[in-house]
This record gives sequence, C-alpha cells and structure tokens, in this order.
Amino acid sequence: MNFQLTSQPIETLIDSLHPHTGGIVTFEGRVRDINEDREVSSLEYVAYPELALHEGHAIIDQALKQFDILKAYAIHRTGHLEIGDIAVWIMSAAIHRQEAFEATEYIINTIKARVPIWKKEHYRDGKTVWVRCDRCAHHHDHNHVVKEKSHGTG
Amino acid sequence: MNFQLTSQPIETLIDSLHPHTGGIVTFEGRVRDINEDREVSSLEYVAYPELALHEGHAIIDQALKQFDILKAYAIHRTGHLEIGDIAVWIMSAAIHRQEAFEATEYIINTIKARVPIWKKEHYRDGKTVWVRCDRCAHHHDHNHVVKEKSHGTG
Amino acid sequence: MMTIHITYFAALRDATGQTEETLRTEVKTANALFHELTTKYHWPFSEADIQVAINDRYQPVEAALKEGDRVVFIPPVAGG
Amino acid sequence: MMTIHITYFAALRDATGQTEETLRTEVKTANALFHELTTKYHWPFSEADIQVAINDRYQPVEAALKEGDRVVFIPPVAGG
Repeated sequence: MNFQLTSQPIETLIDSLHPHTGGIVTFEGRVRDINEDREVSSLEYVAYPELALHEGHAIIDQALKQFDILKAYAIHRTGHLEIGDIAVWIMSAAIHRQEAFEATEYIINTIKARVPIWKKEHYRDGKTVWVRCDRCAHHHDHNHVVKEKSHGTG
Repeated sequence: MNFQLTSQPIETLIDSLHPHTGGIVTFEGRVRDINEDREVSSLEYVAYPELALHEGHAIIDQALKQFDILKAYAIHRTGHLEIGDIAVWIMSAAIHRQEAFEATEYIINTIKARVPIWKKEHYRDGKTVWVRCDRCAHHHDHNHVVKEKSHGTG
Repeated sequence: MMTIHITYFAALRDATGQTEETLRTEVKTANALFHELTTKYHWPFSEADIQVAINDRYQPVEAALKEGDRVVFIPPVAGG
Repeated sequence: MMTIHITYFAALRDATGQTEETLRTEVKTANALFHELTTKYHWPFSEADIQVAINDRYQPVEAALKEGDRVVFIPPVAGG
C-alpha cells in the first residue's frame, strides 16, 4: 500500500511548530551500500567542530533570511556509521510548501559545499578512501585515493 | 540551536528502506491557523475513498516511473483536524537527493490537483467554507462561500 | 430512460441536501446530467468547476452514460 | 619569524601523520605556508583543492598570517 487514507492521527517526530506552519519538508541523508560503483561497508564522518558549527549556523540563518520560512534546523552525525544510518537530517517549516522545499534543498546543498565535514568510505574489499565529493568521485580516481590501507574484510 | 553535530544515532520513523537509499525527502502538510487572512479554528477533510485510493496509487506509480526513486509513499488524513495536525504525509527515497526532492514535490502537487479530497474550514467567527483551492481562495470569494452556517465559536 | 446512481460530496452534498440518490433520466451524457441537476438544485458551480467520475473513475465530462452507472460530480478538490 | 599552530583533518591528517603541530615560519600568507608544508609532507593536493581557516573562520587563501594564528588547511569537504 503506497497510498493510504486514514481517519487516525498521522504522527511524526516534529513538534513545537508555529501555528502558521502549513508545510514541512525534511531531508534525510543516509549511508548507502554503493557509491560510484564501489561496495561500501561503512563510513566515517569527521568534523572540524568549531568551524562546522559556525558555518552550519550561518547557513540556517541565511535560509531564514532568504526564504519565507518559519523554522529551519539541521543535525549532522559524526563518527562511524553503518549502511542505512542517517548522516544528516534537515527540516524547514513554512506557511506554504514551496518555500519549505526550496529552503531544505538550499540547506543540504550548502552544507555539502561549505561545512567542514569529511567522509571516509570503507569498502567491502577492505580499502578506505576520503571522499572528495559526491557524484564526481570516479572522474578523479587517482587523486581521490589519498591513502588506502588494508582494513580487514567487511 | 538550529545546527548541531552529534556522535549519537539520528533517528526518524522511516525504516525498511533499500540499502541503496541515500536521500529521503518528506513532506508534511499541517493545518495552519490562518488561511487567506481568515483565522481558522479547525478543518474537516472528506474523501471519495474509491476514487481517492485509485488516483493516489496512480500518482505514486507515476512518480516511481518518472523519477529515479526507490520508494514513494503517501498517507492522507480524513475527518476533523485541529491546528497543527498533519493532513498529509509523503516520502520519497532515492539513491541521490535531487530525485527525492523532485518526486516528493510532484506527489504533493499532483495529490492536490487530482485526488478527490475536500476541505471544509471552520473559522473562529463560527462560519465554515468548503475550500476551492489553496492560495487562490480569496480571488473568488463569492463563489467560494458555497454554504456558510453558524458553528459556535472556537 | 435509464437509471443512474449519484453520490454527492462536500459542497455538492450541502447544496443538494442529500448524500445519494437514484434517478431515471432521458439525458445521454454526464454534462447533460450536470445541467439537469443544476437546474433542479441551483448548484453554485459552473460546468468548468466540476469533474466527473463514472463508476469510480474520472471520465471526460462529455462521457456517455449507460444504465446503472454510478456518477459523482466532483467539486474543486482541496486535499493536501 | 612567527609561531603558527596547525591542525590537520581527514586526508591531510593521514598524509601528514599527525593531528597538530606548532611551527615557526618565515612565510607571510596562508598559501605560502601551504606550499611550504606541501614540500615537507608531499601532500596530494594542489592549492585549488584546499580552503583555509584561520582562527576557526574561513579566510581567503592569500590571507596574511600573524603571530599565534591557528591555521587549518581544509581538504575537499564531503558532509551530508
């Protein structure tokens, strides 16, 4: 059943919203098992916390200024993550949905571009790579593989 | 704190996803306390269930065909809703985020255009109106007020 | 003459004062039936505002009716 | 000569083999320091790949350094 009607309350984990809120858009970034045709077994996220928090707050402030939204929030995970784990979660709440979509997309795009967080992919073949960017990795394969080391199998 | 880093798991209510899933975009439509400058006290959603389910499934199937997504789902509430209640909840899961944003926006736009669900707004002044469409209501005010009746205060 | 079952929702239910009715009619198409009923109930909609479902599927407003069809005239929707 | 504190993250931490160091240098700007350290450690990045933070804020790569600055060279980020 991919479409349902219900007379029961629909519940999510989002609360404490302004009563003008009509549309909320969330983005969840999850660890996937394939990246650029390589089988990923897990990931490691490392942040530069002082600058990451400064940039993250600046991005949310900019979203609140640039889009007609009531609230925006983002949280980013660090450390070792398994396949399916949530790496980043973002929400924007607005009176009308269009602004919430635009703000959420702006926030994830800008986090990826500016916030100093790095991702080391661990592959099933035991190698690891610090990823340079999403969806462009294999175009620069030689530069990417900054350091590979044996890491057991997984 | 509108931007945070955490070393603890981030949890939402979404599970059972394909391990290729990298991005999930959700939309929550909530009952807001103001519409077209009128103070809303509550809402009533009525569906034509046989056709609404048929159209809803067709919209999800079309989204799965049209966008490179792994999963899509939507649920719509019926009956009497209070301010802040969730009227509709939609999610799309994809390998890459762009497709998840596009699919979720397509699904909500198409639900609003095609699925036979109607909304009666109850206002603080005790009147009620069957809403004709979002963000266009006051341009046709006379046609809108199909039937108003006293409804107590709220 | 044929027998048609009609169900009313939302603003049309309020305007008609009933949930459903079965009637016998000479008309051949959904839009002709719409005009017949608009005359009877003084519905506050024009044909351009309305969509038609026959046997629980959207159909063009010019669609032909046949004996026993279940018809719903769909006022402007406002889900989501 | 001035004293600069440097912290390394991610690929630069691996390539340098340490988390942080304090060094005394003749160079005047962040990019000159980057080239000095690239020569020393054979970093696998060009200046175009790298951003610079001084005292926990992004700065242009040509920014002047002063005594006691905390510098971080930021390899390509991949959050989200």
